[in-house]
This record gives sequence, C-alpha cells and structure tokens, in this order.
Amino acid sequence: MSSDVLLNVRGLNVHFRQDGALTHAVRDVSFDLRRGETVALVGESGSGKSVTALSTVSLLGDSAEITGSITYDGAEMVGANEAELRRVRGNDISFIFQEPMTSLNPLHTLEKQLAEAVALHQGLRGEEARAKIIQLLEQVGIPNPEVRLGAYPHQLSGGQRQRVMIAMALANGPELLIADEPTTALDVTIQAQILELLAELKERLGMSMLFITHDLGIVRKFADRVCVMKDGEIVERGDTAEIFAKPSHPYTQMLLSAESTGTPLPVPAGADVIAETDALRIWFPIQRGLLKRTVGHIKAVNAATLSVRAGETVGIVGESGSGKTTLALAIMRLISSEGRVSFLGRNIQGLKSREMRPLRADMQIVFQDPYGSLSPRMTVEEIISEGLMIHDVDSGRDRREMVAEIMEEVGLDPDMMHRYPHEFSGGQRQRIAIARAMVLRPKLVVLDEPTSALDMTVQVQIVELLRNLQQKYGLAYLFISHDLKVVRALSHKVIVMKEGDVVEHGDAGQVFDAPRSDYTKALMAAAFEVKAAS
Amino acid sequence: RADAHEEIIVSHGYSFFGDLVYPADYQQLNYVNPNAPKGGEISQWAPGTFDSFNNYTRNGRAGALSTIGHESILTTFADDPNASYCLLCETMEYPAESLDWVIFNLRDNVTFSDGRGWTAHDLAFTHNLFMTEGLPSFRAAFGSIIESVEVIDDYTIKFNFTESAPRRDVITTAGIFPAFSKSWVEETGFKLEESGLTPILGTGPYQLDSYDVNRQIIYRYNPDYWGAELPQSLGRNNFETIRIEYFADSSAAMEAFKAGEYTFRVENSSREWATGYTFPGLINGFVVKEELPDGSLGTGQSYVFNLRREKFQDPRVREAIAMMFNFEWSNESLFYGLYERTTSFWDNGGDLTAVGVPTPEEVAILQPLVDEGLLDASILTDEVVMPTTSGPRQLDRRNLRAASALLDEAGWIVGDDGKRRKNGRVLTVEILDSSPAFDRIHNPFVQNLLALGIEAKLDRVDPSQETDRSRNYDYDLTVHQFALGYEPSTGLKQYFSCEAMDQSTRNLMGVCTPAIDRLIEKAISASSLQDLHASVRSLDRVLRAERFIIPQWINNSHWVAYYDMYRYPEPLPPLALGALDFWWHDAEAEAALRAQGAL
Amino acid sequence: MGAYILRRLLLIIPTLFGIMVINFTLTQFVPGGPIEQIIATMEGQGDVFEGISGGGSETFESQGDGGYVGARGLPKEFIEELEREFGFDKPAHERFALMMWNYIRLDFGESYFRSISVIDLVIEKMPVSITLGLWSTVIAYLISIPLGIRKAVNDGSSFDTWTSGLIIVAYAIPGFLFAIMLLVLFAGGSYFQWFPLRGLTSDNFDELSAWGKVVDYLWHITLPVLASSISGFATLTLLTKNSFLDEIKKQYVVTAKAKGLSEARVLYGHVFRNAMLIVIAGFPSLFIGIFFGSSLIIETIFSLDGLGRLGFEAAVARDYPVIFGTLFAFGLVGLLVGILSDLMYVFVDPRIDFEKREV
Amino acid sequence: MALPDPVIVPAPVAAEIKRKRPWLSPLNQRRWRNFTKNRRAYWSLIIFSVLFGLSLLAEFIANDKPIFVSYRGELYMPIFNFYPETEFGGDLPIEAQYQYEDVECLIRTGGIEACYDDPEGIMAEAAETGQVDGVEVEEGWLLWPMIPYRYDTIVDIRGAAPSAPDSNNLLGTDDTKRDVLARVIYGFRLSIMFTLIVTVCASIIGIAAGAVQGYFGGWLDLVFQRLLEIWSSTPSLYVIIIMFAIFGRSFWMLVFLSVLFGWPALVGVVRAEFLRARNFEYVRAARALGVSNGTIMFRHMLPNAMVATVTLLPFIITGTIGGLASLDFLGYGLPSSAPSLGELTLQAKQNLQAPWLAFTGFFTFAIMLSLLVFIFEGVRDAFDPRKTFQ
Ligand SMILES: Nc1ncnc2c1ncn2[C@@H]1O[C@H](COP(=O)(O)OP(=O)(O)OP(=O)(O)O)[C@@H](O)[C@H]1O
Ligand SMILES: Nc1ncnc2c1ncn2[C@@H]1O[C@H](COP(=O)(O)OP(=O)(O)OP(=O)(O)O)[C@@H](O)[C@H]1O
Ligand SMILES: [Mg+2]
Ligand SMILES: [Mg+2]
Repeated sequence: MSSDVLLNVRGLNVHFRQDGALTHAVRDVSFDLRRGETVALVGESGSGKSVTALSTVSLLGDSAEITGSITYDGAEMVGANEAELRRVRGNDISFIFQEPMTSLNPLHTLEKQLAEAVALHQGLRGEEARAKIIQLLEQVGIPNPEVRLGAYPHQLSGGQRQRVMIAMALANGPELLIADEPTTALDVTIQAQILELLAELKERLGMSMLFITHDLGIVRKFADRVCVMKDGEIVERGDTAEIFAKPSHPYTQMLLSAESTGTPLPVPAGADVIAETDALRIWFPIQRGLLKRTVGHIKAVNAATLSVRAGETVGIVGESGSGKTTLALAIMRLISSEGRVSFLGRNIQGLKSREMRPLRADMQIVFQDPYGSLSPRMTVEEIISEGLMIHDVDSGRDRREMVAEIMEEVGLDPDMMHRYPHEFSGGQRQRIAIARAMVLRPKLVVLDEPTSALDMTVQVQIVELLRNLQQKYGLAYLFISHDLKVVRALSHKVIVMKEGDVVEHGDAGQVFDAPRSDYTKALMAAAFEVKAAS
Repeated sequence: RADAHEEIIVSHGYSFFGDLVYPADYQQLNYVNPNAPKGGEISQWAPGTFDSFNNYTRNGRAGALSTIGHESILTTFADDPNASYCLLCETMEYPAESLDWVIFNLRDNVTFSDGRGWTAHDLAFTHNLFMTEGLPSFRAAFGSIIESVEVIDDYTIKFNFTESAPRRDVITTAGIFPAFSKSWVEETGFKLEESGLTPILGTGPYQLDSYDVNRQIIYRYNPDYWGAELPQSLGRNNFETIRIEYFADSSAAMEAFKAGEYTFRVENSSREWATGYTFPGLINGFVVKEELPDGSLGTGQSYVFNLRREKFQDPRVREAIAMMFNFEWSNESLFYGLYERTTSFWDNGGDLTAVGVPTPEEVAILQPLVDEGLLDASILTDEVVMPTTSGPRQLDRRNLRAASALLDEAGWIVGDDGKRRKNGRVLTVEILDSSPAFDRIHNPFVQNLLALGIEAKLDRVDPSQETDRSRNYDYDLTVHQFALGYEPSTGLKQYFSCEAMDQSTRNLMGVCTPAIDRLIEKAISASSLQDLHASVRSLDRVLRAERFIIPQWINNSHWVAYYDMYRYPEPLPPLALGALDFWWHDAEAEAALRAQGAL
Repeated sequence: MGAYILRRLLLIIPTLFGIMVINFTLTQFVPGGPIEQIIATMEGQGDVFEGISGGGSETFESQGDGGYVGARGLPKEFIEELEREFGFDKPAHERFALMMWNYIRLDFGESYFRSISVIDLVIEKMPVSITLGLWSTVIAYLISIPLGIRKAVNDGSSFDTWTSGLIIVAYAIPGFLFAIMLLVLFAGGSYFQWFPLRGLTSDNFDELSAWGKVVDYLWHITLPVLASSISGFATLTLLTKNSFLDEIKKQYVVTAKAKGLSEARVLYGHVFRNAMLIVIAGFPSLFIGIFFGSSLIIETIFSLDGLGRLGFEAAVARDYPVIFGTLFAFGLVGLLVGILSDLMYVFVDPRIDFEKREV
Repeated sequence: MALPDPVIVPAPVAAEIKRKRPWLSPLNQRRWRNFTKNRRAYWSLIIFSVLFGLSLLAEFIANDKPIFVSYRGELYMPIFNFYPETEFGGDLPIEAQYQYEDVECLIRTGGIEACYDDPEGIMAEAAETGQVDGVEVEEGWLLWPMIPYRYDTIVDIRGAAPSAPDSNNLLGTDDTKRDVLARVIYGFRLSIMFTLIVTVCASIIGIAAGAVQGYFGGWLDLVFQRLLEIWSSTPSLYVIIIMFAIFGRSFWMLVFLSVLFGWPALVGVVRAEFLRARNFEYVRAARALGVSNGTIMFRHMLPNAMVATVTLLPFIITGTIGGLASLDFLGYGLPSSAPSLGELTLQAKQNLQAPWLAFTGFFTFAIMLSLLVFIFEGVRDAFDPRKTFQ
C-alpha cells in the first residue's frame, strides 16, 4: 500500500441489530482514497453509502456492528478508542451530513456552532473568530451573515442550514472531507458556488474528498474515481471517465441512463381550482434578548399569488432561502400568514384548527426535512397509517395492506414497516414522508423537495408515481425543487422566487425556455452550465 | 366578720390542720446531709427548645428551671406534705379561726442576686404586677381570694382575704408570690406578659450564668446568697453549677448521656429504662442506674368514660369494658413489668386511700347517705372496688366470659355479624387521644373490645383537636389524670361535682351524683386532718364504686442514671428526688472518672 | 414576551389573594384552634413534637401543687380574653380584611405563642434551613448530574448497574433511620464519638480563627447534611441519565462528535442544555428551595431549629400569624420564582413561547 | 482478511409475531420484546407481580382465623364467616377465638366442656385414644394459614415486646406484640394498593393537565397555572385534619386526599416538555395530517416527552408510599392499628434495641423500590426506539 493512500477500507461489514434481528447494511466493502483525490460514492438510495461513510470515524449508533478494517493515514479506525478518533475528527476528517436539518444543535445559534469549530482546532476566539465565521458564511453564500449570526437553526431555510453545515466542515481546512450529499438543498447557482469552493480548497490544501451524491453531473465533473453501490456492496468501481464511458454492471448502466424525462400530461380543461393564494405575506419577526423584543422582520414571503387546479402541477423554484418552504407552509395553514388562502374555493385563512382538520385529508404536504417530520417513537407503519385512521379512510381493505402497498409503490420493502424512522437511510425516510402524504389520496399535495435524497432510478420511479396518481385522481401538486429537470418533467406552471418575491411565473415551457427576469435567466444558465458539463 | 378578740397565731410555718413537722427552732431539714460538700456541677437534659426565661406568661417556651432564681414567701419541704414554712418571712400572723388575713413579717436581709434589697413594697408591687399583667387564670384565681394588700412597714405586709375564699387555701395562696424587684422592673421596662431572654432578677440561691439558645443553660450558685445561713438551707443547694442541655430528640439525648455530655438523667420511658442502659459507661461502672422510691401521691391516671353518653350510663357496660383492659399483660409486654396498677384516686396517699371494708369513721360519713337512699347499702359492707385482674394471656378468658355476661345482661346482644347491638344500635367505643406513645397501649385494648363484639377504635388526633373535642365532651373514652393533692378541697369540685359537669375540662367523665357532691362538701369542710382523711377515703370508695374510670398504672420509683459522682442522703424523703436540691457532688469520684476517661 | 411578563406579574395579585382566601377559609374549619393549643399546653400536654422526638412517657408527671396556672383550671374569662387578643371576637371577613391590609403593608404580625414578629422568627430559623438546604442541594447536584451523565454514556455497563443499586438503596433508607444510625454510630457514646450531636457550631465558635470556624461548621454539619442528602441522589441521577439517553443518540450529537469535540464538551456543551430543560429550568425554584429546604425529622434528630420544625409546629399548634405570614411571604417569592423559571424555559430553549397556538 | 461470517437472522415477519400476542399492536409487541430483553426489568416485573399477587391473598397466608374448620363433620370457613363460640360447643356468644387452645380443643374434640380446664391434656387424650373420659369424641380439625396471625393479632407469647425473631415470629414482633411478618405482608399490600391507585389517578390527571397547558399555551395555561399555584399552596395537613374530623379516618379518604394533593407533582414537568415539543417538526407534520389535538398530544408528543415522567414515576410511587408512611409517622395517616410500613419504621426509630424492625423496614422499602425502579427502567428502554440489546 503506497503511503499516499489516506483512507483505506477493507472488508467493511456493517450490521444493525434491531428487535432481535440483524440487518446487513454494508457487505464486504473495500476501497481506498489517495491524498488529494476525490472519490464519489454513488448508488441506490439505501445501499449503504452513508453507513459506509459514517463508519470511517465510528459515528454510527450503538446498534451498529462494524467489522473489517478502516485505516486513516495508517491508523486503524475500527475499534479505536474515543480519544484517537477525536483527534482525527473535525480536524483531519470533516463531515457534511446528509440531513442538515437535524444535524445542527437546535439550541445553539449559528455563531456558537461555528465558533466552536474554529475555536477547537484553530484556537480562534472573540473578534477573530467572528471575522472568520463571517468569512466562512460568505464563502458558502449566505447573504448578510452578520445579521444571521444570532439565528437558531430552526429559523433558517433548508439550504441555509446545509450551508452552515458546509461552513462548519470547511472551517478547519480538513485533510479529508466526507460530504454526504452536500448540495441537495441548494439551488443551482449556490451549488455551483459551493462546488467551486470545494474545488478551490482541494487545489489549495490538497484536500481529499469522499463524495456521496446522487447528482451524476457533479460526479462526472468532480470525482477522480467512482464507486457504485447497490444493496450494501460495491458493484463497480473505476475512474470516472471510464465508468461514465463504459459502465459494466447493469445497475450502473441503469443508473446512468435513468433520467426524469417527459412532460406532464395536460390539465383537463375546466379543472377546478383547488388552491389559491392572493398576495400572501409572511414576515418573521427578528427578536432580541430574553424579553424577545422585535427589532425587525425577515421578509420570507412578500406577496405571493398563485393558484393550482386539479390535475395541475405548479413548480416553485428559486434561490435557497427565498421563501419557498415558508410559502408552502402558509398555504397548508401551518404557519400564520397575511393574505387570502383558499382551498376548494373556501377561504381557509382564519379557520380554527378544528375546522381545518377535516380539510386536511385533502391537503397534504411532504416536508423538506423528512427526518424531523417523522415521530421518532412511532414505527413506519403507524406513521403511514395514521392518516388513514384519523380520516377514517375506508377502502374496504386492511390498513396494513394499504401501507404495504404504498410502501411498495415508493420503492420501500414492506418488511421494514415495523422499523423506527432512524433506522432508515435519508432517501428512504424521504419516501416514507411521500408515502404518508400519498396514501390519503389528497386533492392537493405540497411536495417540498421530495426527491432531493433520491438516486436517479428511484427518482424516476417516484416521478412516475406522482404522474400516475395525478392522472388517476386528478391531484394538484405544488412542487418545490432545486432540480430543474424534475420540475420540468412534472410541472405545468412554474413560479420563480427570489428573496421572498415571485420574480416570474408562467407556463413551464415559457419559464424554462424563455425566461424573462434576470434571476431566472441566471438560474437557468447555471443549471445549464452544470448540465452542459455533464 | 372576724372577731377582734380572736386569737392571733404567730408562727414560722402554716398548716391548716395545725400539725407542723418542723418546730420553730429546727436546726436543719430531716432529710439532708448537713455536711454535704459544696461545689461541682450537675447536668441534665431538657427536650425541645427554649426562647424565653419568663415562665409567667403563656408566650414563648421558658427555659428549664427558669424560676430557679425566684423564691416565694412560703416554701414546702419534701417530708411534710401538709405544711408551708416561711422562707422570705421570719414569721406570719393570722387569726386562728376566721383566717381573714395574714401578716408576713419579712426578713430584712433578703437581697437580690445583684445585691439590691427586698422590701414589702416590692412584694406589694409584685402582687400588683401579677394582678394586672399576670395570666388571666391566675388573676381570676387570686382575685377571688385576695381582697387587698397593705404594706404596714418596710418589712411587714398584710394580705386581706375575701369572704368567699375557701379558708383552707388562703394563706398558702398569699405565700406563693415570688420576690421581684420593683426598681429592677422599672429600670428594665420588663413586661410580665412578654416572653424574652432577659432573666427576671431573683433572690434565689442560683442565678443564670450563661445560655446558648437551643443548646444549653447554665445556672450558677450565688456566693452572696442571702439565705445561705438559714437552717433550711443547710445541706441544700450544694452544686456550684447546674447545667441543662437541650436536645430535640430523645434518642440524641440518650446518646449524649452515653457520651457524658450531661451526667444526670431521670428516665421516664419504661422501654428505655429496661433496654437502653447497656452502654459501655454503665457496664464499666462509670454510670450508676438506680431505682429510687417515689412516695409522692399518684396521679390517678386512668381511662375515663364519658358518662354523658347514654350507652355508658349502665354501670354493667362500664364494668364489662373495664375488664377488657389487661393491665397485667400490658405491664409485662409493654412496660417490662415496671409499673404498678393504679387502684385509688389517692395512690400512695396513706390515710387518704380507701382499703378493704369501710372503717368506722367512713361508715359514719357514708351511713347518712345510704339512709337517704343516695348510696347503695352495700358500700358499707363491701370491700372497696379494685380494678379487675387478668391472667398473662392478653385476652383473659375469665374476664371475657364475665364481661360478655354483663353485656348480655345489659341488653347488648351479639348479632349475626358478631357485633353487639341494643335497639338496633351497635355498641361502639372510641378512644380519643393525642399521644402517639399510647398507641401501643390502646391498640391491644381495642383488640379485646373487638373480640367482645364491641366496635372499638382508637381515634388519635392532634393536641388542639383533642382539646377542642374534650371541651365539647366529644369522646367515648379518653385518658385523664386526677391531681387531687394531700389536702383536697375545692379542687374536688372541678373534678367530680355536678356543677363542673358542663364547664370543667376536669370532670371529663361528667360524673354527677348527689352523694358525691355531698362527700365533696364534707371533705372541703373537714376540720381536722382525721376528718379530712375519713371523708376523702369515703369519697375514694364511692368514686371507685361508680366505675367511671378504668385505672391505668403508676410508677412508684424514680428511675435515675448518673455518672458515679453524685451522692444523696439516705433515706430519701418521700416527696422529692431532690437531685438539684440536696444531692451533692463527690469531687474525688469525678476525678477518678476523669482519670479513667469516662468523662 | 414583555407583555407576557407583565401579565404574569399582574396575575400575582389575584393568585396571592386566592391563596390567602383558601387558607383562611380552611382554618375556619379546622377543629381546634390556637386557644385549644394554649389550653393543652397549660394542661401539660400539647407537645406537638412528641410523636417525632420519641421518648413519650407512659406516665404523666404529677402537677398537683403550685404550678403557676395548671392547678387552677382555665376560667372562661381567660379564654374570652385570648379570643379578644387573637381577634376571634370579630367576624371572619373582618379579620381577613384586616390581615390583608396589614400584609399589603408587609406587616406580618406576631406569633401567637411568642413575643416575636413573624419575620424575626423566620430569620431566626434561616441559618439551619439554609445550611441543610444549601449543602444537601449542592451535594446532590454535584454528584447526581455527573453520575447520571456517566451512567447514560455507559448505559448497561456494570458501572451503571452497581451505581443504580447504590443510589436506590440510599433512596430506600428511611432518612430518619439513617440519621439515627449516624447519630448512634458516629456521635453517640457507644461507638465512635467523632462528630458533635447537635447544633451548627461549637460553643466557642466566636473565639475560633476564620479557618477554625469553617472547620468547626463543616464538622457540625457533616452528619445532618449526610442524612438529609442521602436519599436525594436517586431521582436526579436517574432523571439525568434518562434525559441524556434520550438525547445522546440524536443527529446533532453526532455532528458535535464529528467536529472532534471532547466528550465532556459534547455532553456538557451540547447535550446538557437539550436534555436538561426541566432540571435547568428548575434552578430558580431550587434556589429558594435552598432557603426553605430542611426536614422536620432531620432537624429534630440533630436538635437543629429550622423552618421545618417551625412550619410543622405552627401548623399543629395553629399559630395562624406564622402560618399566614410565611405563606404570604413565601407564596410571593414562589410566584416570582415561578415566573423566573418560566423565563428559564425560554432561555434554555429559544423555541419555547407561552402563546396560544393559533394555527 | 478472513472475517467470520456473521449470522444473519431474517427480520421476524410481522404476521408471525402477531400470533404470539395478538392483543398488542406490532409496535407494542416490539416494545414488549424490548422490555423482556432487559432481564433485570423483566425479572423485577415477575418478582413484583408474584409478591403483589401473594399479598393480595394475604388473608390466606397470614390470619388469626383458620381457613377451614371441621367440627363434628361439618365444614366451616371462619375467614369469610362469623361463627360464635357457641357454634363449636363453647359458651360465649362472641366470635370464637381460634388462636387459643380452649377453642381449638373444643373444635378438635367436638365440643367437650372440660376443654376450658385443661385443653392441652384433653386434646392429647383425644388425639391418642379418640376418647375423652371414656366418651367417644367426634374429632375435628383446623386448617391454619401459613402464618397464624393477622396484622393486628396480639401474639400470645410471654415477655416484653418487641420480641426478637424466632421460629414462631420469623421477623419478630413489634412494640405492640404483633407479628412483624404478617404486618409486612398486609402492609405491602396496603402500600402498593394505595400507591398504585393514587399514582395512577394522580398521574393521569397531572399528565393530562400538564399536557393541555403546555400544548395549548395562552390564557388557558396562564389561568390554569395560577389555579394550580393556589391549589398547591393549600396546607394539605389542614385539609386532612378537617376531612378526618368530618368523615373519619379511612383508607379511601386518604387515597382521595392523596390524589387531590398529589396530581400537581407531574404537571410542571409535563408542561415544560410539551411547551418545547409543540415546536417540533413532527408535531407540525401531525397537524398537517389533520391529527386532532388530543391525538397529537398523546400519540406523538407524550411518548417523546415521557422521559421525565417515566423516570419520576417509580419515585412518585415510592414517594406516595413514603408520604403515607410519614403521615402515619406524624400521626395523620391511617389508624395506628393498620398495617402501615410507615408505622414500622417509626417503631424502628423508637426501638433501636430491636434492630429487626429497622432491618425489616429497610429491606421492605429497598426491595419494593428497587423492583419498581428496575421495572420502569425497562419501560423507558422499551419506549426508546434507539435502545438495542446484545
Ligand atoms: N440504525 C439503523 N438500523 C437499521 N437499519 C439501518 C440503520 N441505519 C441505516 N439502516 C439501513 O441500512 C441501509 C443503508 O443505509 P444508508 O443510510 O447507508 O443508505 P444510503 O446509501 O445513504 O441511502 P440514501 O441515499 O437514501 O441516503 C438502509 O437499507 C437502511 O435502511
Ligand atoms: N421561523 C423563522 N424565523 C425567522 N426566519 C425564518 C424562519 N423560517 C424561515 N425563516 C427565514 O425565511 C426565509 C425563507 O425561508 P424558507 O425556508 O422559506 O426558504 P426556502 O425557499 O425554502 O429555502 P431552501 O431552498 O433553502 O429550503 C429564510 O431567509 C429563512 O432564514
Ligand atoms: Mg444516505
Ligand atoms: Mg425550503
């Protein structure tokens, strides 16, 4: 083994013990990573990518049994004691976790979380640290970092949280960066900015990267080598160019060819308007001090007007932090807002929660943060069937059967029905959230980045599913995503948001092909550039 | 009123019926050791806390022995229960028959511990102080006896008594006043009704030396004590210091004794006495454990029935219930065999106690009552009622059978559920008490009553509630004691007379019979000691025949334990243990103890 | 938030009033009152501590002769005068109004049974309560929290098992039995006479050097504090352990670990605040708990005179000025602390608010 | 690198498990399995159930009346029925005192008068010869419980109480000469019944109240909290005294009062947890699903806000026992004849010369408490989705 091998994984096996049985998550995985090299792990959702990554520095929970050997810079990591691990963690090896929404300490402000990282390994404190933090935040594209320093994670958008996570990982210029889907919640422009940043660091510091992603575009542009995983095993490996050129394993072939394509079926004429908003405004107060004095507002959504008809999909795209999620929540009446929101022709603004409840069967949402939205102490079966129970959906079938069916439809093994949410992979959780919403066959579904954690094959499957359901039941979708390809494949109309404002809206074709506003143009260009590279 | 030519008696002591144990020229008390050495320290414990040295108000908790520095005009001696002797007075003068007044010829050498003198003016002032600021109960009692006080000269004072005052009490009542200093009260602005930690200036042999709240009080002998040379002081007040240690918990107090933190202990718990004294100090002989005879009058501690309740008006019911209290078993099982049964209202009373069949004097007193039909003739011939005795078994079969028969006879018949009923009402007995220490005594009694088919239970409440219920006479059975005294007089009315039935917390039984009222009158008006004794015996006999009490027990010993350096004169006088009074300290013994590391 | 605090502050007034009304009304129905207590005391009974201090005698002292009052019975006038003195001659509502008026001016009156104002009385008892309260709390927290955290980290290990056993056994020992045992073993005359039997300081405390004073004080409080804290570990330790167990596996902890933070930093810097909302928010009330925290029985056994005894005595002896006065004062403090501890919630977890959820 | 091949057990199929405990939902089955895997908790539960079950039968284990009596061929059950002594040929109309020899003799010999004089001799004679004074006797028998004393039976032995353990009184007698073992058995039952009833009621009320306050917030919280403050400043001692004075002392009265004063204990904790948890994303998700407030509170939030509650519960349970004990201690609890563990410890304090009292008290408490804590530890684990067992 040459000494420039930084990370060496040999015969890695990971089992999870749960409820008396063992689940084999990773089988006999071996690969190595040289200094300055970027290795991409790609593969099916649930194939063990995250588990493999986490086992490198023993960050898996108690229920995991790791066997095999992992050496970092010559030092064995499997079975190493905490002190040794601590030495490499954070300093030598930095982590970007897959689910940024739940990975930040909910009770610490941005500043505190970042300051800790810089203080720990660089010894920076006070003003110095502050300057460094601001610099980091700027690097990852958070606007007005000074203002946001005091914010808590729950006050940030999904993409912002992810960027904080990235900033934290990059704070100490690590030797090895393990990035688990670092750009899923980012719009293309920011994504490009981040990737540039990573490239620059790699260049400048000779940083190595273990990069997990579903975005093959990025892999192609970025990775030196690729390992393809399926069912816990590495089924194929090789240089990037080679793999992209001649994939040998059928799964790789399938993965490379998979793409969400096609266009949505036309909306039947005269379809009812399902939901409508009129000049919807959501401003969050900025509060200071223990007394929580309001010192200003974050204008998350300024005046959003949209409508969606039965069988129609409205795509919402836009900059990270532009208010997409906020808008979605307001339409669902989950946060308070000003302006009209109507559902099935009825103004639902100001309805009591009791009055809202029966309507909820017909309006469902898939949250951007699937992990957080699943009750940790309920099994998947309970989570999915709860809506059926609450709304007394009686299709004449056993609820368990319905759950099994929807799980199958979203590509989950019904045998996993009795697991708790934390026992799944990120993509699996996302699909649980989709299953929970879709099992009710609602009239309106708000999908907040439902495919961000899914690999291409599954994504295609989900898109198909959504399309089918829409066709069959005339569902209306509000589809939020950064993945413009998927948006295009699904949406009839598109709304583009920036800093709380709707900067453009219109038919999908028009927005994609002939953007009017500058921002949209830039967005399309960025998306196109990455695509062009692929 | 009094005849001006009436004989005036001048005396050094007073007893209503005339007999004084000590003549005017007595040289010493009979029970002291005149050669007792002086000095040393005695220490005891006291429970709880203290926050005051004023024992004359209901406010605050006065420290132990807080009146030790106060002397009153008259005093009593431990071998003469009937007489009072001059302490602050040289002599007293009073009209022999009418007892309308008394003149005290005060000693002119009495000084307070700070050296100031004491005169009749101070005494009059004290009287006045008590009549204005003293406890209302005190004022009421004294106001009805003492009409006025006249200072005749600096060392002569006259108390005039009201006409209605019972003659037997008048002089002793007047003699109760302690010596306070008028000038001191005025200087310090002392208020009798307020509690406080300033000790009241007194004339006594001991004065407060130091104190530490909640921890200890030390009294020290006053080397300039004015009365050191009095014959009655001979062989007394032998200790240099008296130390009181405070403990909130009795176990802690016991441990402290074992550790020698205090050196003299009077035990009042039979359990502790029987089982607690096994510590090294005792085994090594450093500590002496002794039972010394106690000849003082019993307290007549008993359960009393509430006769106001209809069910108890039948004497058979009372007798049956009384049979269920098994003293013999209780004494063996609960008291380590240390107590004796109370039998009379005047236990240890000598001539006051009724025994056997009536003596001729008693017959003479009882006969007229029998003749009038107020008493059953059997009282003249039967032996005096004694409490039932039992075998060693808790539920004595013989008593059970007798009691069951009595109840059957009284109409309380056992029903199908095992409970006794009469006219459809179940026979219930509820014992009211506030003392947790008595639970273990009441509960077996309750068990026996249950066995007899009586629905019995113990109702333990807190002290306020107990008082509240006693004042409203709301109980079936409760524990009571009778402090009747060697020369019982009007106090008897409070306990046994009809007039007290509805207003006294002493006549808890609610006993009211003409015969008893007549006997009380007889006792109050007794003109000689023999007379008094005969009428008290008759009264005792009649009261016991009424069976309104279930006698409990009496302790005829002082249980003392002390580090082996205290000595006492033998024999002890009947009425007092006198540890602080006439015991003395053996310095050599103490040195020996210290040498052995016992202290 | 400002409005909320203001609302809370204003609500103190009706709350306090409510507390006083309820208590006052209750005392109207309690059988037996202060006068009965006085009568009981004068008749040589009425020792409210008899049950606790033990050693109750089975025989009564003869009190026949010469007692200042006992022998003379209690005339009606006496009781009437007491009633007048205590104000019981006035109708209840008038008494209540008067009392409230006085309290508003912070005049808490005098104890029925001592010539001392309620405030002075409470101040007099404070040192004992603070001593017991402070040290037992400090010890309990200093031991329980780190121990609980250790146990959570090593959940299921043998360390976890035996410490559980230990604290449970400690909890199970009835406090007073343990106190007595300590007293007999380490302060009594039969075994090891190492510690003093009672009090907070020695007689010669004033003469000691500063260091000597500290040593003397610590020497005195060892046994009582030990006895009063022994059972305090279990709850807090297990609460800490379980709260930590719940948090310790969450994703953000993994993040913190991935940063390379030391274990202590992870546990105390990150998990603590998330896990211990209840414990942290309890600190303000804990803080006053320190002043009033002492136990009747421990106080009795070690002859300490603190608020525990005061409170019990006042209740049983029906010393209403003391009861109401302390209730009012402590009630007020309690309400303020209640506000403080609600604010602590917000401080610990900024997501918390107290508003109604309108959607 | 040769790694041992781990044995891979397929995840149990839901349907298969379902058959085992069909009354439990699959999740609860999983919890139950988790619980049973915590051996300590599992065994604690078993031991506790056995002990409690046994104590429920206390009357048949420790009683001063025989379970069965056969007298002249007829069968009697004194535990359930009242029989006067006359029933057995005696002369008293009151309940037969079975523990005494004379009554035993009456029963064994079919009611021979002479039993009153020399019960032992006659019994011996009857047993040996089947005759007494030449007359044929109808032999009877008594079937005694294991411990022939009830909690309030005064044991018929000589000497001073408390007496040390011996073969008759395995744990000795207390200061009233009652059998300590019998009292512990009854006391255990009484304490457990008391605390279970009180804790269940008080916890349900307390948790519900805390949950509602924390979840809804606003004026509801504000007003309710104030009422609670007023309520918890009420001197329970006085209420107890008043209620006892009016209604008399009884077990149920104490239960009632303890619930009345016990329920606020959990309110604060639960309220705090709910104040926090209502902001969580999964609560929002549940709301988006249209789940009713009640269900959100009890299905979604409670299991997650339960840590403190589950931890505190065993202590609340034992605290209730302790509370009862200290009421007994202070004299405001059950009547002193009742078999209370509090009274036992009080006696232990007052009878340091009789250490078996203290030992019994201590061990009873320690065992009871440990079992409860272990059980609840298991419950906590069972509800912890991340807990795994080897
Ligand atoms: N704690 C756990 N207990 C049991 N099974 C687990 C646990 N964590 C992960 N798994 C399982 O292990 C497998 C691999 O998970 P992993 O998170 O590595 O997937 P992934 O490749 O990262 O997928 P994704 O792209 O969806 O994030 C999945 O099938 C998942 O269900
Ligand atoms: N509770 C809150 N308090 C304060 N500010 C908030 C809160 N929630 C969101 N914001 C802010 O509102 C803005 C819009 O957030 P939102 O989550 O809607 O963004 P988004 O468009 O969904 O972004 P992303 O693509 O990154 O998910 C962001 O700047 C965010 O920081
Ligand atoms: Mg993953
Ligand atoms: Mg978003």
